[in-house]
Order: sequence, then structure tokens, then C-alpha cells
Amino acid sequence: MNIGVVVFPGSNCDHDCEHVFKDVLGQDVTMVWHRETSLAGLDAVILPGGFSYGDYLRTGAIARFSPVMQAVKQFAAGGGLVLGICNGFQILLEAGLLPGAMLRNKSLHFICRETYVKVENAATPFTSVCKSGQVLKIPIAHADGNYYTDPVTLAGLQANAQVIFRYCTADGKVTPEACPNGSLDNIAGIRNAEGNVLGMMPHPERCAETMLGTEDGRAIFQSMIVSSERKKLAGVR
Amino acid sequence: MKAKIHVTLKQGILDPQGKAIEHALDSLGFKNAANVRVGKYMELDLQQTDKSKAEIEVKQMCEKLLANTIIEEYRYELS
Amino acid sequence: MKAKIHVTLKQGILDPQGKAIEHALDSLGFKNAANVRVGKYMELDLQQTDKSKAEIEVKQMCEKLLANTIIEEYRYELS
Amino acid sequence: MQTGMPLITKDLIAQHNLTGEEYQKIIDILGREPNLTELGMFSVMWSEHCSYKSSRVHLKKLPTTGPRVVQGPGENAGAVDIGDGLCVVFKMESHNHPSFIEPYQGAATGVGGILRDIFTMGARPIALLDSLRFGELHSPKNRHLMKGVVSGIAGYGNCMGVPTVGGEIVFNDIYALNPLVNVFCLGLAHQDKIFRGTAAGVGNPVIYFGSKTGRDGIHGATMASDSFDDQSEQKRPTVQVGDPFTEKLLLEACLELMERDLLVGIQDMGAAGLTSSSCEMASRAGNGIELDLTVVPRREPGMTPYEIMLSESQERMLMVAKAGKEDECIAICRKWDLDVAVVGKVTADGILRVLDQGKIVAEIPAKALADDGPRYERPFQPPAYQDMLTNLNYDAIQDVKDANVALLTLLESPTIASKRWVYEQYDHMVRTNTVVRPGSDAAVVRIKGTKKAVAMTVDCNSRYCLLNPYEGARLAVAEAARNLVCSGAVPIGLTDCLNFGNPERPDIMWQFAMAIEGMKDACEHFQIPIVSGNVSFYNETNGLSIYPTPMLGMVGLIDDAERSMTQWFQQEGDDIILLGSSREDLGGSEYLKAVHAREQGSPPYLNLDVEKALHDCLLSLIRGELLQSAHDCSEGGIAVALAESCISGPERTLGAVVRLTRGRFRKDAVLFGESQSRVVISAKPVHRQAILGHAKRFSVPAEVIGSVSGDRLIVAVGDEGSVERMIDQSVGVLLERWGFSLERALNQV
Ligand SMILES: Nc1ncnc2c1ncn2[C@@H]1O[C@H](COP(=O)(O)OP(=O)(O)O)[C@@H](O)[C@H]1O
Ligand SMILES: [Mg+2]
Repeated sequence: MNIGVVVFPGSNCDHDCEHVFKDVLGQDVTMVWHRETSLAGLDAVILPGGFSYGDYLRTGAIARFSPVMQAVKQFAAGGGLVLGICNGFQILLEAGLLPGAMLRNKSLHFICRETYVKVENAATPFTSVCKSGQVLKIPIAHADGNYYTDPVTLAGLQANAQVIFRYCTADGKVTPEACPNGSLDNIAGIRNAEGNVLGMMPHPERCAETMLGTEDGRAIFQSMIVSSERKKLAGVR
Repeated sequence: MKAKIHVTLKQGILDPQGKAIEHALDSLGFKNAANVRVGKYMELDLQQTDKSKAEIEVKQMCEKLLANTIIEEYRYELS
Repeated sequence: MKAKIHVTLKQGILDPQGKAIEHALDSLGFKNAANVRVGKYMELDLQQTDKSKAEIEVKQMCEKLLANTIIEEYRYELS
Repeated sequence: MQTGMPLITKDLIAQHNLTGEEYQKIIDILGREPNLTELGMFSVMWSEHCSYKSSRVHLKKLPTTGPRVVQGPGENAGAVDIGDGLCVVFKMESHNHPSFIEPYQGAATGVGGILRDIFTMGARPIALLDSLRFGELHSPKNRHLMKGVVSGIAGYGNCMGVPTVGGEIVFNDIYALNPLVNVFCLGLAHQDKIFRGTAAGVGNPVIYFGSKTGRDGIHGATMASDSFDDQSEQKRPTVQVGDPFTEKLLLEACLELMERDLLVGIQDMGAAGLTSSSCEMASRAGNGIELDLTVVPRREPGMTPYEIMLSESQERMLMVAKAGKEDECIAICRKWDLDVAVVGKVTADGILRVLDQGKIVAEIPAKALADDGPRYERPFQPPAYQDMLTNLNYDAIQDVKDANVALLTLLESPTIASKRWVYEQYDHMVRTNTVVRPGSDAAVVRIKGTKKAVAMTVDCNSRYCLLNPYEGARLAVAEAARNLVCSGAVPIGLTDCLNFGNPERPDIMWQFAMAIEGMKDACEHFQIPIVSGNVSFYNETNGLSIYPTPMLGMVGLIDDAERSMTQWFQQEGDDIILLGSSREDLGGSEYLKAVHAREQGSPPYLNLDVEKALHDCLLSLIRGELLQSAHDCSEGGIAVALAESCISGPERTLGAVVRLTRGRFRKDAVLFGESQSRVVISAKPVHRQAILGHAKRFSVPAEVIGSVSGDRLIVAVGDEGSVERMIDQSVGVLLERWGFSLERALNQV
């Protein structure tokens, strides 16, 4: 699988994503500079975490205008897999590829810690190797992860099973206390209506090796690999 | 021409920063303050002498970049 | 009584946000915009009907909490 | 020479913190009177902060060499070999004064400065640690300072994508008007690709890049060399605002420039900005530099040469490129959206010559500015009160009655309490290398592409240093090394940040001189070279000095990252073993302060041979995979060490049942005394004999003192026949008191 990792000025989890795909999972990785306008040849694209443009003004607000975002939109429209992690999620929201917006964490602080998230929908290209209801331990690191959307959109997200991850307790209970940032409905990750664009605040790339705590984050990347292989097989036939 | 732009959270959207400030004011003894809301204020110079053209430009800037209209509203003055 | 408070960076102090926004506006094609400065805007309700007392209170709030007077300056209106 | 400049008056000289003799020396060097720009340049370069005029004679004594040393002091940072063609580049810096004036920006720009020191050397920064000192948290001002500093460090470090993996914080009212903000940074570089700040090659272009120059921070260096008084508020316009986004671009641009064969030398513009970077690079190469200020990118109109040469605007760099490579350098800077300009060239005459609009505005021998500053052998002598501090009548202090209460008091005291509130605001996982996160004795960061990891810690018990600066410094070295060894690392190098009061006072100079001696002796004994450092004098306000605080940042190497060790108990039923022996060491302890409100006595006894044997023994136990956990005894003694081993694990808590022998000692000394060279380890019972055998071979006392068990911490003290259960507390309560104490203290109204 050939994964593109977009590098915005201020991205800082780009190398981490590259490391997981290349060194841990043995895939091909292409680093995509934000000024590029084509994503031809890639099987999936990752918008990594970090502070694109310093997160000045609003998180993701300036990055969404990078030339590469036009290409990302086309790529997504053509059914390509797009994963936005943390700042990447924020950029997808600002770009309108996913619905909603991010507010400041309820505590107003940056928070870096382990969280548990429940896989609400395992029938997606990003979660296919998980079981529905499975609890993953994945760390967060952000100051603006307090997801918000209007009630109508929220109802739509729920009705279409677009909420993919919710913050929960270690044993899978979705409680207000388990939500680290005040996010609406404990939302930690959502997908678009078509199902090929996922945004999530937790950082799966930070927990894909036992030495770093857990391997839970691998599930997401492995699902992407499985999905892309299936697609290729289907294409050959 | 100078543009002065205010971007604030829409009514009804929780403003954690405003809440925190209200709390802090309270603990500093300012018991009279309530409904604190925090927003952004931006100033910029426009090389544009035609007011109606300037207006269009500033509106576009706000819609496109300066405000996120899902959660924020904006207003501006030109002078 | 309602207080509207503007907090802005003092002249000469670097405004990284303003700089980044200016750059972004430029690359979006808004070539006319210059000298972007970003500040804070706050609104609050005061349970105080005496304007001159309100004035004193708001000034104190700004000095003590709302503005960082080392790098910022503030102004306010009461209505 | 420029006309219309003010005459150099006595007042002007004094305002620049230059003495009459120093001014005379300037005249001798120039052969004439300086103009204002030149006076400014001399004043910043000859300030204490830049010239080390009071400390140099002492710093020379420190051991700085060793087989692993790739770069010792004198460059932007030190570098130590870790094998595989790699080296770690590290340094620590203070930003105390700016952080007192504006805590968020002061701390943020402190992080920015130390990061630049690391990446100018060609190293990618991979870890930050912060060492903080504040007054006690009952004062709103201190809470404000702490919140501001922590969010400033978070704001800058997080944005840069460099994990802040550890640190330490101590609260003491002596720091109320003079908080300390020391930041340590470590980077990774290829040994053959280390860059230095040198302006070699006459004719080579000198290129400015980064942010534009503004009027900020003018006189920052002289400010850092001055005491505070009630007038300091007036100096406020010198506050600088950090721009971590630009710094991130600067970092990536630098590393890209260095990957190609474009540069001769490079240096960041830190204190004293364009002046220091240009004259230091020229001086190191024995050359001169000619600068044209006309083309220097500026943020504000109307800046004078004086202001441009002295500005301390952040996020700026100066590089000397290979001739003909200008365009490539400029292209890379533009790619990263940085301001860039060729501002001068390297000359052969050794002169730093500054032009503005075609006129020469300054002309000074570079070496005179950079290296020939004044040097003082300041008089030193112990203060009259020293004996009062150490003479403590222990008979007047009642032995502990309720050890449960004393333990909770200690666990809850902010100095000992969990620092989770702080490190959760720091991204400590970015770059996916953090094998041991904050919360254990040392942070461990793996080196991708190898099996190795580096461990890092920052340590200094400044109360020990107050009571006996020589012993205090030795103890700091020992504790830092012990913390590394507890994580499974061999100490390989050290950096320091020496925070002291006013060096013109003989008692302060005595503290300084003694601390240097102590560091020297301990480092020589352990063979740990000091490869970089920083001195921060004048940490006094209205005549009151801080405790002498020679902060140490120590780095260790772990050959196999899989074998790094943590401090918390792992499993029910494991043996708990104490390595090392206890004495009656109550002097200067946290217990005396927290429970008896005394900061007196002699600091604990330290024997360097005993300490070294402990390190060797512990390392061999960890390498032999015999241990489950290892935690050193420091503040709060063995009782606190045991409690922390029970409750500091990120996953869960475990209880312990322990018996300590008492001998002829006071009970409080047994529980809370801070005897050195002790480590609490836990291990599976099957390894008990092997461990005890090991310890014997290394001549390290070892005793099984209990086992990991249940959900209470139970500690009995006594000898056969007279055993008293002194601590019996549920781990839940311990965790509650220790874990949330900082939040409680900070959120109080
Ligand atoms: N300012 C800080 N920033 C980040 N981590 C910190 C800070 N202060 C303390 N810590 C972390 O908390 C833990 C306990 O610190 P400390 O009590 O100083 O350890 P020790 O006594 O072993 O040196 C360590 O892992 C340390 O890195
Ligand atoms: Mg320790």
C-alpha cells in the first residue's frame, strides 16, 4: 500500500505516521508537501497531527487553504481513503470534508494522556479489524478537541452510524467523566457520509508498538491496509 | 481604509473561555460580572478607497477565513 | 449595564497571529490587506447602574485579569 | 563615524552597566572613544550573561573531557557519542528574569532559545525537560507565575513537536520574587554532521534568516545580569513574544540546509542578537565580519543601528554559507516562508564592521567583543550565618508521633506531590520515542533505528546547597546519576544551569565556588563530563538571594531500550529490597521543612565510592533482568519512596508490607531521613538469592524489607521484640493526597 502523508508547515506528527507505516507495518510512504496539487498513485492519504500554521486564528483554519487540500478533496470525492488525526481532523472540519467544528477543551488546557475509545462502528475501512464495541487505549494530545455540531447534524451523524469512536472508560462505558475535553456526545472520531474520510482526535500512531505502551492504534492502520488490498483485488478481477 | 472585525461565538454555543474568566472574576471579588463572552478582534489596513468594494472584500475574508460560521458570527466596521 | 472590552497587543510587540493571518489572506488573493493585528474582544453584563462605579470596576478587571498590561493595552465602552 | 550621536557620558556608561575600568578598557581596545552603537555592543557582550566574567575562572575547573565527548563547552551546546555514528547534543538554559516579568512569554521564549541552541548544531531536538522553582502556592502571585510558566512551556514545546518528557519543580518562598525557569533540551545528530558557529573562509557570505528584527528585548542580556528592584517594572517593554510556528519553520529549514553541503557555520541569535552571533562566529574563526544593516529584515520603521545590533527578537539565525551557495540557501529559506537576506561577508581583518546606508556605524575587533571581556576573580568568603544554618539541635525536635499524618503531609506537599497537572499539559509523546513517560525517576526516549535509548533527568536539591554548597553540589550529581541508573542507564554526560545570587557579594561567590568544587569532585569520581552549561547570576530581589541552585541535567545511555526500568511496583507478591544503608540523616530534609518548618542542619552524608558501587550493582541487576522496579530514595526518604512505588504507576496502585530496622536511630529519621545511596527495588521472589548475591559482590548492603501486597501501605519500624507499626494507610488515600494536591493548591481561591 502506498500512503501519502501530507506535510503542512507546522505539522509535527508527520514523521510519526511515516514511521508507523514504513518501519512498523512495512508499507510505502510518500511525504506530500502542502504545495503539491496531485495525489496520483496513492492508496490513502493521512493528514497528520501538529500545529499547522501554528494553529493561529483557529486550528486548521489556514491549512485548509493549502494547495494540497484541493487535491485531497478530489481524492476523497473519488473514494480514496483519507484519515485526519488530531490537527488533521481539525483541518478536515475546517475544509468541510467532515461536519462540525472544534472548540477549546473544557479545561482550557492542552491535555496529553491515555484515553479509552469505544469502536462504535466496525464496518468501516478504518475499523474493519476491530469488533464493534471494542475498547482501544489511544492517547490524546490537544487543546482544541471539544467537538461541536448543531443538533440536526448530530442526529444525522448518529442515524448514519458516522460516529466511529467515543471516549469511554476502560471497560467501555460512555460516561461524561470519561470524556477528556467536553466533546459533544463523547465524540472522538467521525466519518463522512460516504465512509471514506475519517477524522479522529486520539493519536493511533503513538500506540502501535508495545514499547510505547500499547499496540491498540495499529488496528486503524491495519484496517486501512486490508481495505486497500481488497480494493486492489477487486480491481484486478 | 481600516477594517475592524469582531468574531464571536454564536449565541447558544458554550464559551469555556468566557466561563473561566467569569469564574476568575468572581474569585477576584468582582461579583457583579455575568455572561462573559470572549471573542476575537482584528484590525487590518485595506488598500482600497472604494467603501463598497472594501465591504465586499472584508465580508469575503470573514466568510472564508476569519470566522468559522458553524460556531462563530462576525461583524465589521470600515473607516 | 454592558461592558465591551478590547484588548490588543501594544505597539511594537510581535503579533505572530496577525502575521500568519496576513500571509494567509495574501495567498488567498486578498493582496490589499496589510498590518493585520489580532486582539481579544470581551463582553460582559454588570449588575451596576452607576456608570462611574461601573467604569472603575471594569478598569480594575482589565488591569487585574482581562489584559496582560505588560504586553497588552485595553479600552472599554459601557452601555 | 555617525554624527548626531549623544556624547558618551558617565550616566550613559552606568546605564549600560559598565564600570569605569571596563569603559577604559574599551577605549584602550578601540584607541578612541566608542560611539553609542559600539557602547551598546560592548555592554551586552561584556555583560555577565554573555561574558561569564565572574564565573569563568571557576568554570575552568570542571571536567569536560572523556572518550565520548564530541563537543565540550564553548559551542552552542555539548555533544556526546552514543555509538552507531550518532551523538546526543544537549544543553540547559535559564529564563528566570523574563519569566518573572511575563511568565507565559518568558518561559515560552526560554524554550525557543534552548531549542535553537540544539538545532543550530545540526541536531534534531527530541526531548525537553523543565526545572522550575516558585514560591509557595498559597500566594496568588505564585500560582499565577506557575500557571503562566507551565502554559508557556507547553505552548511553545507542543507547537514545535518536541516532547517535554520530564522535569522537576520545587516550591519555596525564597523563590517568590525570583522564580527559576530552566529548560533542558536534547537533540540527536550524526557525529560527522555537527555544525559549529564559525565564520571561516574569507569572502563567504553571511546570511540572516528567520523572523524580522523588531525593537523587542533590547537589553535583555544586560537585564539578565542585573538584580531586580522595585523599578524593574519600568524595564517591561523588553518583553519578547515567542512565535513557535516560525521556530518550527526555522528548525526544518536549518535541518534541510544542513543536509546539503551549503554551510560553513551557523549560530542562533540569542542574547545580544546580531551582535553576539556575528562577533562570536568571527572570533572562533579568527576572522572578521562586515555587516550591512540596510538589508536586515525589519518589523518596524526607523530602527537605529543601535537597536538593530542589540535587538533580541526571537526566531532568528545567522549562517555563513559557502561562497556561491547563497541562492540555494535563500531558496530553502523561502520554501519555509522565512525572511532571508545576505547581510554581509567574512573578512580577514578580524574586525566586526557594521555599515548602515553606506556609513560605518561600528568597528570593533571581533575577538575583543567576544572573548576579551573583563574577567574577575571576585572575592569569596562564607557568610556569617552559615554556622547558624547547620547547627541544629535535634534534641529540641520531637520525634514523630503520628507517622501516618507525617507521610500524608509530605505526599501532599507540592514539592513531593505528583506533577501530573504539569506534565499532562506537555505533549510528552510526540515523535513516538517516549518509552518511560514523566512520572518515573528518569525519562527514557528510544533512538529509532537502533536498540538504544537515552535517559534524562534534571535534579538539584537547593536546600542542601544552601546548607553546604560543596556537599549540595556533590549530592545533586549523585542524585541525578542515581535517577538515571534506576532507569537502567549509564550516565554519559552532564549539562548545568547555575542559578545564584549577586556574584559581587563574597558570600554568594563562596556558594558558587564551593558548588563548582563539589560538582567537579563528583563528576570526576563518576567520570561524567560536563559538556555544556549556563550561568545565571543576580537572582536576587531587594537584596534577598535565592538558595544556590546549581541545576543539573544528566544524560544516560541504555543499550537495550526494552530493558529500561520504572519506579512503580509491578506485581503482588514481589519482594521489596532496600539497596544501601540508612543513617540518621534528617538535616535539610523535606520532612523537617514540611512537618517542623525548619530548613536547617547538615545535608545528608555522601560517600562517592559507596554511591558508585550502588550504581554498578543496580545496573548489573537491571541488565540481568532480575528487577521489576527501582526507585531511589530522595526527598521524603524511604517512606515516600515506598509510597510512590505503590501509587505512581500509570495503570494501577499496589500495596506493600514492609519492616524497617531501627537500630539506635530516631524513628522519623528511619522513615523520612534522606540518607543517600539508597534504592528501593522490587523483584520476583525467585530472584531473591541472585540479587542478594549480586549485591554482596558489589559490596552493596541489601536487605529484603517486605513484599508487594494488598491495598495498604504498611510500614513497621523496629528490631526483634520491639516492632511498631508506624504507617498503615490505604493506597487509595495516599493516591488521593499525592495525586491531586497540585490541582487543589492551584485552584484554591
Ligand atoms: N516540571 C516538570 N515537567 C515535567 N515533568 C515533571 C516536572 N516536574 C516533575 N516531573 C516529573 O515527575 C516525576 C517526579 O519528579 P521528581 O519528584 O522531581 O523526581 P525525582 O525525585 O526522582 O528526581 C518525574 O518523572 C519528573 O520527570
Ligand atoms: Mg528519583
